[in-house]
Amino acid sequence: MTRDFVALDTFPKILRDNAAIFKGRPSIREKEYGIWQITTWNNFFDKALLLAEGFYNSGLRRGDKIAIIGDNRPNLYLAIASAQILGAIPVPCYQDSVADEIQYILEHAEAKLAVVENQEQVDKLLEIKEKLPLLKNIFYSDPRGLEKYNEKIVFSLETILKNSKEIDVDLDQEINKTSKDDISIMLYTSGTTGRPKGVLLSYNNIISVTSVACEIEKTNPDDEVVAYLPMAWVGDNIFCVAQSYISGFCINCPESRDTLTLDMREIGPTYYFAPPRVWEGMLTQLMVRMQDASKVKLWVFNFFMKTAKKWGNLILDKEKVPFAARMLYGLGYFLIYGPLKNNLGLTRVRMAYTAGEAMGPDTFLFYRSLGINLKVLYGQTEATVFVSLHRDGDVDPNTVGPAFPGVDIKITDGEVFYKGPGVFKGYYKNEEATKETIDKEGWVKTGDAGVIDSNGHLKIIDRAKDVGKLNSGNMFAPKYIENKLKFCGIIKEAVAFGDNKDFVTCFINIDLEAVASWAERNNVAYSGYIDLAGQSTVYNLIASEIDKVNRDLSQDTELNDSQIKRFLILHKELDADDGELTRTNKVRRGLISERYGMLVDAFYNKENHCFIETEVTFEDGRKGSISADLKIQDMNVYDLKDQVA
Amino acid sequence: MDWWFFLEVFIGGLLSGVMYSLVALGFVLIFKASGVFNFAQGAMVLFAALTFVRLLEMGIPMLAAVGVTMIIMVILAIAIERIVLRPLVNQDLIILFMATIGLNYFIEGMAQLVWDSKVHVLDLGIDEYDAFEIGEAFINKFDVYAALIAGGLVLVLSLFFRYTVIGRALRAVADDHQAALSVGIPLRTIWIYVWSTAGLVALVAGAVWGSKLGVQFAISSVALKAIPVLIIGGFTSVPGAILGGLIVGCGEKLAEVYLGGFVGGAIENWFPYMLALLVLMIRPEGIFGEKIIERV
Amino acid sequence: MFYREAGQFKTSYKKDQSILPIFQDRIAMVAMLIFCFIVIPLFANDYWLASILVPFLALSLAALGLNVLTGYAGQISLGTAAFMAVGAFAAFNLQVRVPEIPFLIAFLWGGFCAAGVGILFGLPSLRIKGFYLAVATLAAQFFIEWLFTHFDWFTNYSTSGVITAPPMTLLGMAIDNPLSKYFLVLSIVVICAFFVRNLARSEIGRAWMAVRDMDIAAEAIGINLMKTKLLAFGVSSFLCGLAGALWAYVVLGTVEPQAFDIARSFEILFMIVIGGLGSVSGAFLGAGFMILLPILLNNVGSLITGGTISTETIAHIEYMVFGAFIIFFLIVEPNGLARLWQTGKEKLRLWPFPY
Amino acid sequence: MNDQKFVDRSEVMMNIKDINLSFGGLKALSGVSLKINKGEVLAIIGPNGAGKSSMLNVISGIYVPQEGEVEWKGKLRKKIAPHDIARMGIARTFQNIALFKGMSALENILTGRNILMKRNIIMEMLYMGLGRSQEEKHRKKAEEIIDFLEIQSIRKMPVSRLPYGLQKRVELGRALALEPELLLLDEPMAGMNVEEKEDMCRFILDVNEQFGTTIVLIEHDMGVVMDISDRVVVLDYGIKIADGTPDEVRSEQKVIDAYLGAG
Repeated sequence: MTRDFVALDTFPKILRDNAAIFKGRPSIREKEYGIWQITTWNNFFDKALLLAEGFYNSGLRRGDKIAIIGDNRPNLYLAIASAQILGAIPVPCYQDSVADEIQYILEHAEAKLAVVENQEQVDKLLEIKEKLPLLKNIFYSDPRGLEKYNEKIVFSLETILKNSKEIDVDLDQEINKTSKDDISIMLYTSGTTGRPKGVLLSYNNIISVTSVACEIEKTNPDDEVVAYLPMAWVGDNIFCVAQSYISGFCINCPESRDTLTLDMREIGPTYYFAPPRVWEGMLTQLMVRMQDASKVKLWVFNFFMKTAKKWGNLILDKEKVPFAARMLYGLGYFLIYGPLKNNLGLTRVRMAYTAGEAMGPDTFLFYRSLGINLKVLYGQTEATVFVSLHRDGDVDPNTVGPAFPGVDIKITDGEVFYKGPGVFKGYYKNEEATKETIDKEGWVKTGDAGVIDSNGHLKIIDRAKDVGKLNSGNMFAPKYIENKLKFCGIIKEAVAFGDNKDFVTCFINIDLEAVASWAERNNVAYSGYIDLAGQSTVYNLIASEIDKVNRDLSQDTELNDSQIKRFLILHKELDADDGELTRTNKVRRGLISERYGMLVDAFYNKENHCFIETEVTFEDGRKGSISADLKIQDMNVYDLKDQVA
Repeated sequence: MDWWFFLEVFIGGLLSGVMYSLVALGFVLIFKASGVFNFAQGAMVLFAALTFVRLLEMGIPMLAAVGVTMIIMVILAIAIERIVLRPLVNQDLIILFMATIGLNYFIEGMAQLVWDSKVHVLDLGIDEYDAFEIGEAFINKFDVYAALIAGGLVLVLSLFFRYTVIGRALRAVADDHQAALSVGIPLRTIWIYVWSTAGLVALVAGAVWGSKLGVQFAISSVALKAIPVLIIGGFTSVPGAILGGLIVGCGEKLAEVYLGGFVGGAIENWFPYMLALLVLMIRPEGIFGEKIIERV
Repeated sequence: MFYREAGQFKTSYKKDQSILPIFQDRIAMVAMLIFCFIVIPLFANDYWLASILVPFLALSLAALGLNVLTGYAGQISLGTAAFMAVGAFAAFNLQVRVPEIPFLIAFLWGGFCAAGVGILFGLPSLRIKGFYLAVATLAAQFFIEWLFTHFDWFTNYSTSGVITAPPMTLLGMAIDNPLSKYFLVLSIVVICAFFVRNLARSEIGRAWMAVRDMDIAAEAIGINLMKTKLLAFGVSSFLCGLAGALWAYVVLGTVEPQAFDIARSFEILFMIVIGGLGSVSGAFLGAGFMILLPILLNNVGSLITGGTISTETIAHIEYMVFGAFIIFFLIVEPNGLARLWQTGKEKLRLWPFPY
Repeated sequence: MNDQKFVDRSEVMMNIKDINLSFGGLKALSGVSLKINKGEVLAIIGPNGAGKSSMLNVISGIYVPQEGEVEWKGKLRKKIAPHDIARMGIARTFQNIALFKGMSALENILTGRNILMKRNIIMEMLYMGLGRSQEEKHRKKAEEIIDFLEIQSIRKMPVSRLPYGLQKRVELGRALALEPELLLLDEPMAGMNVEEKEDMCRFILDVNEQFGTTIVLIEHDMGVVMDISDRVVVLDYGIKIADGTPDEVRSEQKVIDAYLGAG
């Protein structure tokens, strides 16, 4: 279905249109009280209008900011829509950020209202209320535990929806007033360094990019997507909200965090985005579960997995495949692939994306071989996501695909630059940062180092600023090495060092689940993470993986110096609550290298163990400290020559 | 009304009642020790009797036959403990009950497969038609002897319970399994003992019934007779079993003679049950049974 | 392996609580009904229909009845055959006294009479439990058997003491050949099974199971034990009565009270123990098992011994095998074939994963 | 559920006047008097064999004391059939979990709704009309409880497969399904780990706050109870030795002795 997005140039207008053309069709479902409660496009729109009145009454005007904090809930999406109707700017925040992170954002954004999910968030806001003079009201979606609050500024969304008073503006006019260059939404990038920056995206940005994406994938009103990505992340706003607006498909909100997988299975989305770690997690889990299967079953499984590896991708890419192979694959599909996808809830997936980090080629190909059309895209909040994207039949696990239609990519001294319709309007209240990022010709600096390969695919190597030099003068791309390590499945995180050093070393975080099950199978006794991480058997396990990586690296002319000479396994998991990871779980290199400085020194002072004590934050927010005496292990490295030999 | 006749019927009832008690005894033993209502007791009676009579027919002397049969019953007991009870230990009583129904079928089948299903005459050297005369009442001698045998067995058993270690252990088990273990005899051994003893009782009952009715499949149905006896006497008391037997015995005889006529006779099949039901409604745990208290 | 549940999400309680929520199960059910109503009639010969399928269905119904009482409500009964007898004789008598009554009405009447008697003998269940209750039901067994044997009125004073079922006609068609009988029984059984399933998943079924699983707790949440148990007795006996009527009218034709002796009661108890306590499918699986096993034994027996083996011996072996199976199931799978079926299904749903 | 937000805690719901209870000679409770105020969380504590369970059973009406009387909402209470207790608005949980093992968590909670359903065998048999509509209506209610207790993920699991803590939670859910005015908890935290205990406390308080349910719980260790109860009553050898706010009770010499005595 092609629609005229010249006339329908803002979300409020599209929504109004959807309410008419998709009347009675589901716009959003939420699993609540055991069933999937439907909100149709028309009553989503009606509710949005009611809520808009309510917001207007509590003083929300054109250009004002309204903070949105919480898990993916229909009411919060509703709030975004209502704000947009009034021409206000929604500012979603990560629901798990701590109070002062939120405080910074609300302060910086000068938010007038906040719409939050539940008591937890309300408490967070009340705690910092004094510091936010501009914040007039807080609205909550889930009343649980909030009845007794007699704060003057806290209200339930329901109350608004029930008793909204007449207002002196005609919302229909308000909708007409919205124009394509208005700011649609403001998203704070978590930023691996420094304070988060508010990225301003116009309706034009989002709609132009998204409509193209919908064209490419032929999304239609019958598609299903599960909304589980943080609302503050650009992905959720594009893959769920924007695309559902444009193609009229339904957003499904899971019942709760711990029912996500169940709910995924029930819905069976046709359109699924997940960051690599989710895909990898699924795969490890799957393999772990299969370990306990009966011999016969395991044999069948492995046999058909081989078959899939051999033919799956070719079949998916519509290449010529011998009839026998097709038959065999078909049988495999009935016996293994089908049920497997069914168990993962991926049976109906038409299009699957991953992005944000590099993904292990094996993992990537595994899913494709099952017939899941998994593709990599490369993007940024600043680009309204899409910079490059794999296309059907043109997929390469080592790249992030060719440039997205309408986007130009150039590489200047190793760094990737792009320009296109999705390029953001600038950082909120941060001119110089904006200037730094967008140059006069409109090229946006990604901060990523990459190359364009022979068939026009973009290949990302690392964060540009992280790419350093070894004393040998050779290039040192930590992220590239770390990813190679992480692909093995038993390494959760890795942090490589080597800039201005003689050789490369790295910290390892073992993947507890995977290693634990390995330990069980090889009956290695352990009392907990720290203990397990310290075990010499585990060290050897990791060492063998690193050795593989070293061999691999040694074949690469530019990177063979980057082989890992020494490593240690950290006694704690790197954690966002300790600031070691970003909210999107990227390692904060700088912070880590200073917090664990002594360990790094130990690497290069040829010590073979090092005692360390670190402060940690527990689940419940309490602080504590754990200490351990970490063993440092040496690795042997390979030269180009003995590869040839 | 002819009082002599009444007396005759009454005593006759008492005596046949003793035989019910004999069968009931087997139930009580096992129930006391393992809380299992052993529906297979009837089949055990049949099996014992058949084995015994066939051995005699093979020309084996009486005592030897008794001995061999006993050994076989013990083996059976051990087998049951191993194959049936052990896996079902601390299951619902109702499950165990149904298991013994299965066991009942199995043993019945086995008994007739190993031996055969013909009717065998078992002669214990007692004339079945001779009778004592008391006034105008005739008391069947056979019944009297049977009663004596039964009485003797009961006496032996109660002595056994009172004065042997095993016996005491058994009593202990009945009260409380932990206590039994503290006596120092593993539960399983105890069960084997109990089932063996039940086997012995079965043998005696089988012999007596057999020589009265002839050894045949029908014997196994005396178990069904014994159930109301238990209900009335209570599952956990030996004296109860005796008394219950007597009550049922003369109850059904009198009912048959004095009521049967009006309702077309053959009421002794169900009369004991109605009696039992009556008792149940008034005193669910039977006359001598210990009260079952449920903890809230 | 066959399951593809992804995408089968429920948007209303109506859908979520439907009798077969999973699409693939609905398919299977339809397939089975087609098989029973179309395929079997097309291919089965009279021997199969008359002497295997029809008896099987009739006994399944009885087993279903007992399963309501023992499987769902947890009240054991050894008097099933008696309740069947009541059904049979009541139906018969109604038609004898009031000839123009259609037999279906007579069947219902039989069912209700059985229900009445069942409730009567269920009264003790308020005071007594477990095998004490079994005794009460045994009383019913013996009493009723005796009643029908010794009062000619019930057999309409027939000299032989047997009843002969009047011919059945439905909408003008005589139901006299195996096929028509098969359809009749099948329809009745299917309907009853459906009703029981519905009861089981409704408030009544939960009350029954609550009483079965933990009667003290059941009382504490306001469930009236007496009403619940008696209702179970009523429904159960109704079904048994109906089964009895079918047994008399459709299977045997001429019946003597001994056709409903205690052995029959045990047979049906075995069916649900082996088939599976507390499940509708269990009744059918168990009945099938109990019907087919003897036939199997016979054939196997004659195969091995070349036909020299005596029927008597077979009968004894049958006893042993049944006994052994009962014990086996109680030990290995107290929930019977139905549970095995369930676990198999679960495995299929999880396939290829082990859990 | 009855959302009565602000409850007047002065109103007496149950008034137990010096009762004596004994089983065949041995005294379980002697001369105990006790007021239960509407909307409060009352803890009855005491060492083993102090008569806590007996007290609970007197309150629930299963035991009828030989002497003394029990007033329920100002009216003298006579002996009642066990299944009518629930109808009076009193629900309870049991010390050692008494769930219906053959059912799922959802079914267990639904069974708690049975009392509020109408029985119509025909309709239930056909699963039509009332038979169906009430199933759906009460399913909604049950789901609200599931949501409230945060057990969505185990909704359809057979309870026998659930870990101990969750089973306790389901049992609480079943009791809540009755929409009771008075909720009796028999050692709700027995055998729980710290985390589970914290959860349970949270739920107990939430129940009390959101539905205004009066809660009486008996516990054997003082620890947790003190934090969540408005009032604490201490029993020892069937005699009430203390009655007051947690702090008052804590400082009570008799209590300390009793506990040290009991070890």
